[in-house]
Amino acid sequence: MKRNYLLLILIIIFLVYLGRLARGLNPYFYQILVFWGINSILAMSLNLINGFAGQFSIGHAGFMAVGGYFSSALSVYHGERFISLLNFLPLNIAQIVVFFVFLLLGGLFSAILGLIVGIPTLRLKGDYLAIATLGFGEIVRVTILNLDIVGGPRGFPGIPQRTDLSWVIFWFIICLLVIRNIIFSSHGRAIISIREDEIASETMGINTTFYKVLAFIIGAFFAGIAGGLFAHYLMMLHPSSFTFFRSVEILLMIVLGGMGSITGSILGAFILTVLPEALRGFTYLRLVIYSIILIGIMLLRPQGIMGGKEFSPLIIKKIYARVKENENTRSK
Amino acid sequence: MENVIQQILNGISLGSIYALIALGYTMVYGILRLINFAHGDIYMMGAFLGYFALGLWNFSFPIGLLFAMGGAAVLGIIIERFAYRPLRLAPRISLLITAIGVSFLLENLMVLWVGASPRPFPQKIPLQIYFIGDIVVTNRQIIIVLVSITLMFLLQFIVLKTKVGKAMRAVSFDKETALMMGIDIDKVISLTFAIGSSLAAAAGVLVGLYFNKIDPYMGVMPGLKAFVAAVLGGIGIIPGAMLGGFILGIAEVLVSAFISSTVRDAVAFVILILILLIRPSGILGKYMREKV
Amino acid sequence: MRILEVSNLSCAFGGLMAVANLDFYVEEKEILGIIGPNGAGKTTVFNLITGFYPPLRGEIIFKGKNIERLKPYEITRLGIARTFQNPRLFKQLTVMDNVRIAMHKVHNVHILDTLLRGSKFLEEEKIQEEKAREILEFFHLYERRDEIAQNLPYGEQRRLEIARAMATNPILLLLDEPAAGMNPYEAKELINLISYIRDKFNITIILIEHHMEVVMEICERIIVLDYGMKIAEGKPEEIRNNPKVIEAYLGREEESVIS
Amino acid sequence: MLSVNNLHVYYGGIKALQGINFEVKEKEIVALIGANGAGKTTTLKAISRLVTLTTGDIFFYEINLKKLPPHKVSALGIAHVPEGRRVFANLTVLENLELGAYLCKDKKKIKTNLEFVFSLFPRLRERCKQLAGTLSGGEQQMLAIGRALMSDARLLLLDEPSMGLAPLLVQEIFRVLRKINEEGKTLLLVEQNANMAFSISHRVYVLETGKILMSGPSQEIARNEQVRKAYLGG
Amino acid sequence: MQRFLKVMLLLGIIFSLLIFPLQAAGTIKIGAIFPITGPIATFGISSANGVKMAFEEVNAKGGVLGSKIELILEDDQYKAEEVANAAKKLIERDKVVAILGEVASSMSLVLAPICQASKVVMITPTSTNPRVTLVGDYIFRACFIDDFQGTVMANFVYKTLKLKTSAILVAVTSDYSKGLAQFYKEAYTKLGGKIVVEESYSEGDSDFRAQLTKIKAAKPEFVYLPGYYSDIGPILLQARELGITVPFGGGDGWDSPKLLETAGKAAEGCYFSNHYSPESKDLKVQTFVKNYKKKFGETPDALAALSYDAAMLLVEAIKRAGSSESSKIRDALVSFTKDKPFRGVTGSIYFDQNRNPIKSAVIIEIKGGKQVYKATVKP
Repeated sequence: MKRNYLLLILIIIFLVYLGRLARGLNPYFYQILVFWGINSILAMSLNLINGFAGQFSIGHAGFMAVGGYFSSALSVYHGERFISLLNFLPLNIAQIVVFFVFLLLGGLFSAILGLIVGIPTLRLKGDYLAIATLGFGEIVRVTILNLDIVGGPRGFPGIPQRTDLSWVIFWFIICLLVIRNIIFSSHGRAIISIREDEIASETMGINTTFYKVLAFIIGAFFAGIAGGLFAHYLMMLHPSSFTFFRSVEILLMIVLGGMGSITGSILGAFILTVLPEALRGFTYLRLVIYSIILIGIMLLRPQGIMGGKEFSPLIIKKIYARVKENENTRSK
Repeated sequence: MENVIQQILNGISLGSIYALIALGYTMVYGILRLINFAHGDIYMMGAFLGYFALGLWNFSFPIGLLFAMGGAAVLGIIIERFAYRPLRLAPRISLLITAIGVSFLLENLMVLWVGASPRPFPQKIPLQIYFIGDIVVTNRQIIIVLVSITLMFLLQFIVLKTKVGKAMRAVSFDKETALMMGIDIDKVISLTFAIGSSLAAAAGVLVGLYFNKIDPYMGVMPGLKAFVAAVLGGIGIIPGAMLGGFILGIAEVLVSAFISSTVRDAVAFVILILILLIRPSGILGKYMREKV
Repeated sequence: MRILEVSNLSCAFGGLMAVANLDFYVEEKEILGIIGPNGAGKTTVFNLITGFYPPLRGEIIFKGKNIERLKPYEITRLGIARTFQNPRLFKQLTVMDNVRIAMHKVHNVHILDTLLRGSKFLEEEKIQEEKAREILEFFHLYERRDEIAQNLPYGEQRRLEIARAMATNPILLLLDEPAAGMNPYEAKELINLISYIRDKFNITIILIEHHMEVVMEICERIIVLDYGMKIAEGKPEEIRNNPKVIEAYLGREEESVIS
Repeated sequence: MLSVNNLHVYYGGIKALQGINFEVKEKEIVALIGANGAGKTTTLKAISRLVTLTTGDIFFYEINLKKLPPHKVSALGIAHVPEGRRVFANLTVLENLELGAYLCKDKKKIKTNLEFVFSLFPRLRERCKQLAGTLSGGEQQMLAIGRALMSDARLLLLDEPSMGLAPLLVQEIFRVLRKINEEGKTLLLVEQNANMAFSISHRVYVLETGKILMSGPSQEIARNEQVRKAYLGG
Repeated sequence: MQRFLKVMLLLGIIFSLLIFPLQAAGTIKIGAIFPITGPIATFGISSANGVKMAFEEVNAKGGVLGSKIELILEDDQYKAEEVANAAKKLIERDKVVAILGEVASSMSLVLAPICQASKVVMITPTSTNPRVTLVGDYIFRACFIDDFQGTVMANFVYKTLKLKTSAILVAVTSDYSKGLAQFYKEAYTKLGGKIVVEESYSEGDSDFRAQLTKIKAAKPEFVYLPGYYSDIGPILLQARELGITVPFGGGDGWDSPKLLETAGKAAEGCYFSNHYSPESKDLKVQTFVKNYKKKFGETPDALAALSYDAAMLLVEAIKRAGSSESSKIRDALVSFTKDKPFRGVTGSIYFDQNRNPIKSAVIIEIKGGKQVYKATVKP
């Protein structure tokens, strides 16, 4: 058992280190990787709510904005103070610690908001829930527009740049592990059963409200983290990044990738990060082509690219099988 | 006090426009269970059709209005035929995404074609201002409210009293059984899109007349808000859409007047969430207990 | 001992009384049948017992505890399981997962253990899987464990639904028209299964059924509902000959081609 | 009148029908019986073209229904009473009946048909203005049958008219069906309640897993040992 | 799985096409980032037009330093992440020597750090927030900063028009509008004027009757309305409908033929501050307006003029530097002085120590459906 944790930690360290090495890459390429990572976190977290729990939410940009703005405000107004509190550490380590804490606080704040919003609204079903979450997203945006402390409509500049690919990879892995571990467990099956048939699920003794809210909170948490990563990469936040269309974009990622597929979410995030870039050459025509491609994909493959299935390369499967075997023998 | 009455009058004009757009939403939703995000853009297209008809070709206002409605109806049918019909059996969310794609496409095509800058709308009806005490009413406001209400009654008549209206209600309730009755559901759905789109186009022309400004992105916010209005009133219910539109219009104007215009957009959604929490199916919606 | 006692239970939908002043009880290890014409309120009684509808008034006492204000999942956790008129399986999931979901309340570990995949988690997963296998084997569904539920033939879907209900480890099992859509042969098989379950798991069963053969054969006691009210109660033989029941429900014996 | 030749229907990977042949003659009552999943409902849906045929032909008189869209099939005079009644709950009883006559342009005929339906089911006349969703199960079944009769169809496809109905109501429904037949309509009936099906029909086809197991006059089949055991509980 | 591999392969190809720069030799590459789609596309397109026209004129005359200028125009949809992507792409893949953009200050604040870090010259034509150029020494702008125009207008209203009470209607979603309003208010109250009511709207709104009804009730003598012409037209119309007859005024955002088209008579008697007057006798202005009309079929607005100037300023700097190296261009840009300024359409430009332009403003009155020159104000 312990060896597995060790292996996992080693893999994480290796991947995060890979992020440092990637600094030598073409900065444009590097930046796209960063955005892909952030978008993947957003997509996976929304997939937990939409794809697995079956709760139709289109207000994810709201949670992203909340987390982003909250952690940024901490960085801008309290960052220096906290870093100087940690003066017994080397400066860059202090920065890392403070950033990690702020990011976490951003995520938690977003999760708390998810709880407050989730408990009443998750009683709604289907499209009614969708429209309520859409409303929530807009309310967040308008609130930010009216908050002078974070710049309101003029945007919020002066955020220190802390995010790099390593951070993104780190949170990507955490998000992936958390969602995967939940989904492939008794709790996860409870969440999925709500999507399949909420009434039957209740009859199975599953507290559906609890699990819906749980999925919502975890989704909101990671959206908040993604928002924080996003803010500390761009060094500037603007409400125009968190409109209804951002929520739609995240939704697009999971639908394109296939609802209820974690790998699909990552793939969908990739497509929606790279496609607009690939179309840059078309300038004026770009969005026209973009929308035609979108419609085309939906018409050709309405169930999404992965169609709810997971892709795991054979090697991983084999390793997994062996690990499982070990576990089995040990537990006997 | 006069101020309040003046604001409410402004709100009624705005609300009747929301109501017209909301009707199309409600109809399409009722029949396909689709949140037709492209509907706001059909409203925009309607405004531009009116712009061409009135400005370029110099039609008279009623003819221009009818032309815009007809053109939008055709557009609605085309969109349904090529973007939505192939997906009728697909997961509903794919249909939703396609609708968003169509919405993007219409907006960006129009940006390419007519440019993004707002255009003044041909003022075919000379402005007349009536003063009632300190309260100002213009002939345009009166026209807007009258045209909207007429169209709403017409729609209500079609849906409740005609054979095709019965077929629409049947299709919206159960498509397969409607087929067994010999109803050509494709035709009925096309017709629903046509009617909904032409109502949106009417709203577009009226908005052009009222605000004297049209541009390719004009449909985004009104589209969302009209959908909110439809949900507010109880989606799928025609009088509900009207009620929702008026409530939203008046609430927005009152909020901009007495609180702040910056929170106006949020107010629509706050009202929405509150109403949904109290009445999960909207004001006029019947709460259907899920059959266990 | 009376395991479930319902007294003065009423429930209304939009002014219409679906269940009116209903009193009944179930003895431990009994099989009680509920029959009555369509719309008599039979399924509503189940929905009231399992907490899906709030009663207008009245009491439902399960094992000496009032349950009429509890949520459905809480009631399941107390030991009442049910099936539905139309099977409500988790259609897109495998047979195995359907049963494992039902064991959620029994075998569960803390979320943190789940996230860390601790040894406790692995143990519980294993236990769950084994228990699920036992149940599936009992219901002759183990061979089908990896099939998607909606791909099963209808009869097996019904059986799976009962298996799933049993996986919640109930004391009282409510079956809503288990034989609907089955031919007499299949129905007979079902009768055997139901009484076998009762004996094997030592549980109490309430049964709603239209198939008179099924009802008469396995129920020890029957209550008849009409317009939300109890019009008769008694042993199968008494019910069969009760004029009120014949009037409202059974009708005269139809001439049949085979008799 | 109706003949079905070598009909195959696949859903995704599942073979629902695997080569079915049968025919219905004018003024007959033909029953299809079989267990759940045998393909009875699919057969009816194939006739009214609600499912896509993989191979095979369906002839109504001389017309091959294979290429027709569903609403054209209704226009030929085939009416389908679906499983589970499926009345339009949001419409009134009268509107439901009017929709049944959707393709009929002759106002007079609609009127006579309406009278005929009301004479069969007087209860529907009483509840004319009521929303169909508020009717009881039995009344809804009457409405569904009445709705099909309104189209002036020559052939009625009935999918489990007795399902979920109390024994007393089942008897009433079957009495009406017999009466409709006597008025000159042809009925193709899918039934779970084999007892009833045998007693009312002239001929029976027994389906099992997408194939026809046996067929013949009802009296004859009812005596078959295998059938008795499987379907008649005897 | 087969199909999956195919999809991955295809995506891989797209991705690699992205990274590897497509080099075309012999040209000077200049990037431009504007919101040519999205909510403020109007402004983006005008700006892009100005830039395009400038470079086409330069190329028609044989280019600069013997090579043609290649303009790489990027759209950012008015989204921060798109600005960042476009900037990285221009700098890292296309290797541009300078970037023109963005329209909005908030987006320029995303763009500026990237340009500064890569030491690529950036000139924003229209971002008025002082913070933008403070990001670093490679960041320039071609427009006034907020305080100048607001103060100019306050002086004009109070001293020249002698109007002592004023209302303010500000676009809260616009940095520009808020800045102007703030400095107008400060200067006006300092002079002794009174702001009787302050109302706000969001850019892109179409119904302003609620705010206007309130302004009407406060009975001001003048309404200061700093905003962009796309909103001004409907506001003026609705104001007149509601019976507000006092003059309105604003800043260079008013400068567009669209304003007169939309507002018509409603705009009569209004004033705004601007960089230049289209009826100016200056030959530069005359040819610019004429050529722009010919090319795009409409009179240029202030954004187009400023972008044109920003582009020309860049070309002039390259000429002066005698090199297309970014650091040399930067040095050339700061070398403009009061005596040897850059002479553009929007006036003579040279930079202060914060790389903000020092240039004069004019006041324009709308009279008889035309823009009429009223006064010049020097800084």
